[in-house]
Amino acid sequence: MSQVPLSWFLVLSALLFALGVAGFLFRRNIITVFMSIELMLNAVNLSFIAFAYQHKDVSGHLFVFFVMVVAAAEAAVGLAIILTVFKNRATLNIDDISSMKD
Amino acid sequence: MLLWLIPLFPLAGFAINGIFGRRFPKALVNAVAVGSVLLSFLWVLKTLAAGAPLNGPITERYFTWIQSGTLSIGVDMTVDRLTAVMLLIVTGIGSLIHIYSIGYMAHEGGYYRFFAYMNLFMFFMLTLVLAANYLLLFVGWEGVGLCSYLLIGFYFDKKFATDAGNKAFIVNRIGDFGFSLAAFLIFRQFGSLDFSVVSGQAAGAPTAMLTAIGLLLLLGACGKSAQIPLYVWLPDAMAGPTPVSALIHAATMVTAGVYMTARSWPIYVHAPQAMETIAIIGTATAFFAATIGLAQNDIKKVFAYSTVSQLGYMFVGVGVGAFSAGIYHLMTHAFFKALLFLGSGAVIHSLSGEQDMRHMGGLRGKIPWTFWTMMCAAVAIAGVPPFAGFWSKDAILLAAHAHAPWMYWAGTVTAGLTAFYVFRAMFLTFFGSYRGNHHPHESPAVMLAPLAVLAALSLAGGWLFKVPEFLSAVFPAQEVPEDAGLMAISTAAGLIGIAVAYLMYVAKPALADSFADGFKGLYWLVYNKYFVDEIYDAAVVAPVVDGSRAVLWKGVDAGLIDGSVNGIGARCRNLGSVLRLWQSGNIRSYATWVLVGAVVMIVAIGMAGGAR
Amino acid sequence: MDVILFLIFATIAVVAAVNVVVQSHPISSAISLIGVMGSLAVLYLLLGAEFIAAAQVIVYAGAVMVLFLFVIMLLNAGTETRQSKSETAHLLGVPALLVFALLLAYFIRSQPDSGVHFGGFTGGSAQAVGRALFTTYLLPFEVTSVLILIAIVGAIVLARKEI
Amino acid sequence: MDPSTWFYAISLIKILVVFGVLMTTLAYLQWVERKVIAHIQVRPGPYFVGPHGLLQPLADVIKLITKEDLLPPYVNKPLYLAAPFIAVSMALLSISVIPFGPEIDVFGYHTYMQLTDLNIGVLFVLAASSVGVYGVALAGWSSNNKYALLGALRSSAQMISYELPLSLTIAAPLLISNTLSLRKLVETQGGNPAHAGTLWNWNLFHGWQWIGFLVFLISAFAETNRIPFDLAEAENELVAGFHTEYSSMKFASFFMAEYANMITVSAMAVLLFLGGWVAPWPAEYGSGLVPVAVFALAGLIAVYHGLHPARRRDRFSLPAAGLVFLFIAAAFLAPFTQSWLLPLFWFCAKTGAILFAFIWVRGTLPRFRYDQLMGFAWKYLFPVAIVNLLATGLGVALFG
Repeated sequence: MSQVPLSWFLVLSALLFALGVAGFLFRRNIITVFMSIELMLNAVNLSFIAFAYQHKDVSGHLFVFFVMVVAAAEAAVGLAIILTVFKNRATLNIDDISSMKD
Repeated sequence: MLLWLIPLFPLAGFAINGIFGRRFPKALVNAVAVGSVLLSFLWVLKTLAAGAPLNGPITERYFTWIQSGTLSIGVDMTVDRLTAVMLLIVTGIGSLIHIYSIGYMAHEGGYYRFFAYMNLFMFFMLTLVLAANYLLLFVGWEGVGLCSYLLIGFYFDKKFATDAGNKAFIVNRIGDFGFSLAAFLIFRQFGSLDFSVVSGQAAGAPTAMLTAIGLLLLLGACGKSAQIPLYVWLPDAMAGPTPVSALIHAATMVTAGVYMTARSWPIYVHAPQAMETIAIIGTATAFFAATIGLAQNDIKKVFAYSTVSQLGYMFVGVGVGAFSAGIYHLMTHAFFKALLFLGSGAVIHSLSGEQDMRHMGGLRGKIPWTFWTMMCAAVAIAGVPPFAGFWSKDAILLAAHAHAPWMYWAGTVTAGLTAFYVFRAMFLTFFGSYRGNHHPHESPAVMLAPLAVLAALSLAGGWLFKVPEFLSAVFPAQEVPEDAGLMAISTAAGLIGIAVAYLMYVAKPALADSFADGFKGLYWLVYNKYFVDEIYDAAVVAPVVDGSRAVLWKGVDAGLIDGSVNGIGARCRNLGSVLRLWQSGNIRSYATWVLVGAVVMIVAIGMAGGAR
Repeated sequence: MDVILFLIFATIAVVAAVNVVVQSHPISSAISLIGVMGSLAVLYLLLGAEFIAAAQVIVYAGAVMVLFLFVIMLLNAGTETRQSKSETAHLLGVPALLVFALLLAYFIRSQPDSGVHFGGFTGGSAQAVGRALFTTYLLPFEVTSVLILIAIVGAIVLARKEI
Repeated sequence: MDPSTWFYAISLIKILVVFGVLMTTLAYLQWVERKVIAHIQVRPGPYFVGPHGLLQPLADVIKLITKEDLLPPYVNKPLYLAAPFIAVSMALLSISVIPFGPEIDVFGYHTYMQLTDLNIGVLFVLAASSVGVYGVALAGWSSNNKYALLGALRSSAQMISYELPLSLTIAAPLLISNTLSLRKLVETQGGNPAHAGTLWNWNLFHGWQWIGFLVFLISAFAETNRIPFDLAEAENELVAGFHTEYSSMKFASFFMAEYANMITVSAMAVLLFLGGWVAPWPAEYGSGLVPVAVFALAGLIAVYHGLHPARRRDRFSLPAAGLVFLFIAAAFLAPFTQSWLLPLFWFCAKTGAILFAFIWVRGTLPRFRYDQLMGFAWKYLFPVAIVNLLATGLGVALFG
């Protein structure tokens, strides 16, 4: 059977990661920005799985597992923060949330 | 032998009372406080019985406390005959005074706090006594200082009490400074702080070093045991409750200096100059404090100066090489001085807080138990044979005569003065007619019982417990010729002092006033304690305070330190106000910078040949 | 066969990921992201990570993204407004991103390549993952459980007051 | 033919059979429900289309297909169209890993009575059901209707909340059986002929697992949005919940999804706790004769009633039905068909019993209030499920 080169997976991962970065940089809705982060995490997970395949080692899977756990925790807290921000400022535009500079 | 149990009992009592005492009923507080000390006393008895005859030290090592380089300090405890004497004094007298306190403190606020502190004191004192090295001894040393401070300032809503506490604490710091330096030198010389190592190697050490160590230790002992020039805190320490004065500032803590000096005998016997210094300081203190005691009107102040004076005696004993005589006197003094304080406490208690002897008098019939027990102590301290004070005082004076006759004579005069002021206090308090306006009442049995026990010990303790023979195994032997003549002279001095006191305060009361008028200048000087406090104020305290204020605070702290810190802060603010332009607060900009940083990092790693 | 499978799901993933970035409504982005996750789950399955694939669907698609969807619905987030206050992101972001992507591509190309044969690795079963998780990675596992607890408490505290 | 062709052919046949049977079952489950509810409420229920309304489902299907398919304005069209599809496809997807019986021998080719056997079958079911939430949530949101949105939020929150106790109770029998494969799960409960199954091998009777079973059942009711947990479609508050704006076949899709989910969770309950296709007692004590007796009795009764007809048409229909039943009874006796009919019978009987419980509960219990519903999940079911899991883990570690 024909084989898929490992680098294709890595290229796919890199592509998804770059798209995540682009989403982070160019999107203004804070929720979308957050989703871009999830996209980046997923891209990295793909790399982990691919390398786990290459090395025939289950450790990569474990890393993905932990990334998922952390992502879930991060989503819970992050979305709670977004809720609070929206409560206080009635906006989801990330450019409007810049009081840290003061 | 489970030595650690001895200090543990009071510590447990302290913890229980300290944490829960506020909610406990008084009976439970009493049970815990007194019970813990009694248990400790019983454990001491059991331990000593098990360890008899204690020909050598029994050391128990528990764990390594500090390990740094060649310095290794363990929490070790040791028992030898010297420790045994101290343990019995501390726990025995401590138990009696705890019992006494139940009655004395019954109507005071902070009841549980008092007992918690007392138990804590017992813990630290026992640690001090049991310690097998200088550092652990120092722990107890500082701990008893802390408890002394806490208990002097027990009535913390009164300013004089807190001031007295501070004074005790600060003056003791000077002594502790000396002690610390001595410990450093000991470690430098012997490479260890264990008593056993020090005593084994002291003979081979250079005399100059030993003299330095001895003098520095003496400085520490002067602070703790209230010797010239650091005695000034002890009279003020009478601001604490009377049981505290009896336990800490008469019977146990203040004698820690004597104990420590005796414990360091291997150093001192090879440093004769240091020994000489001790003896001279002891003689001077004994005489000097006795003269001040002549003119005091506060009953507790009289006994306070008496304590200073008697401690001077012990130092004479230690200084002339009669270590066992010093410890002997330490023990008898613990009996009769604790009794005197407790008795005066009973007097004060019966007069609802009156301390001025000019407002007492004629109490003999009203509080007979107190009178008779105190009288036992008075004859003991006056050196009337065959009571306790006679034996120990004579042992010291004989040794002093063998060392230097002038010390004997000074001691004899002091003995006369001692007899005089003690009996002056007794006569002023118990004889004549009552000059106050309170209604004296006898103290409860729980206070009188310890008095009775101590009275018995004051009368019989001297020939009952022959400490010098018991300690002959510990200390180097010293030949002191028996001299009945000298004994008779010093005894006579005491009797003369009693007689003069009787003459001046009972037979012809007017004589005292005319005497005071006749030597107006001298009386004025003595009455004001030679203005030592005022001299210290002017010579030491004021310059230090003013110097701190003008130079350290205004100049160094406000000008240099604050200036530089504020300056750095201001520069940072200036820099930050420029840099903050970068901080737009816009998350997407930050993300962009992170990305740029990542790119730079990757390029840099790539240039360096990859992350391999 | 393998190439075809890979290409199908990789294409779905990339298209969906692009959709995440270019869609103006957050709901559409979220749905697209679920698409990415689903196709990645299939790729995981093909790479022998069957437990991780299931976890990907259950945790990511089933829990995390539902949470996102909830918040979007709850806040009634609308279409993005086109106004920019961050010049940095636009001026510096595009070139930086390009350089970044190029660097990644360069590094991936420079690595030695090997073929992936689907089904060639079966060490990702629930049993294998569980064994590794409770032996080698026990401490991290316990720590993450604490992390989750903290996250729960934090989320509750943050979101407790009613909007 | 080479094996892989065989594999594809058999798989295709299996898919077609399962799909056809499932679709029919879905339709007839609706009929059964209406009948049972009707009898609980002392009325006849569907009666006129076909004998005893047996053709009512067909009529319903024709009605739903031919109804006008409305597309309301202002909806988010792609999602509005995708939502019912997601809901029904995810519900049907889970069926694919559910085993109906043991390995059988079809024309010399061994196959399992199951579409596919995944190592992670249980996780697959969980994953499918968790993705199924999207159907509900997106339907409500894309309808652009506040009732629909509220219904969607309620029901998806409810589904997510009850998924936790559900998953946790599922984990307990998994611990006991030490596998994630649904087929092996049954085998450890006595499906393996080597140790002929008895009632006591079921996970239900394994220690205190009946508690887990109860929690599972309650969570399953909530997970499928059934009464008493059908808050999403509380008519008096939210009109019809998340599918208010749907009509025609799209509306039917949600119903199909609901009934498919019911079947899935019932089958899961059977597989996890009730021993799957295993007979309650060994065959040597006559468990194989039970279906024969049941069908024979049914056939005889039908024949009897056909001979003494209450209505004219019964004269022909009932004897025919009776003959069919008798034929089925005979099939259970034939060794060739027995091997796969018996497990199927027991599986269907157990699943049917649980489905009957679903309907029974619907006819009996009133609806919860929403806060009670969530409170019940988090304050009672969740802790009980956790304690059950921990205790089971401990038990397995100590005695397993």
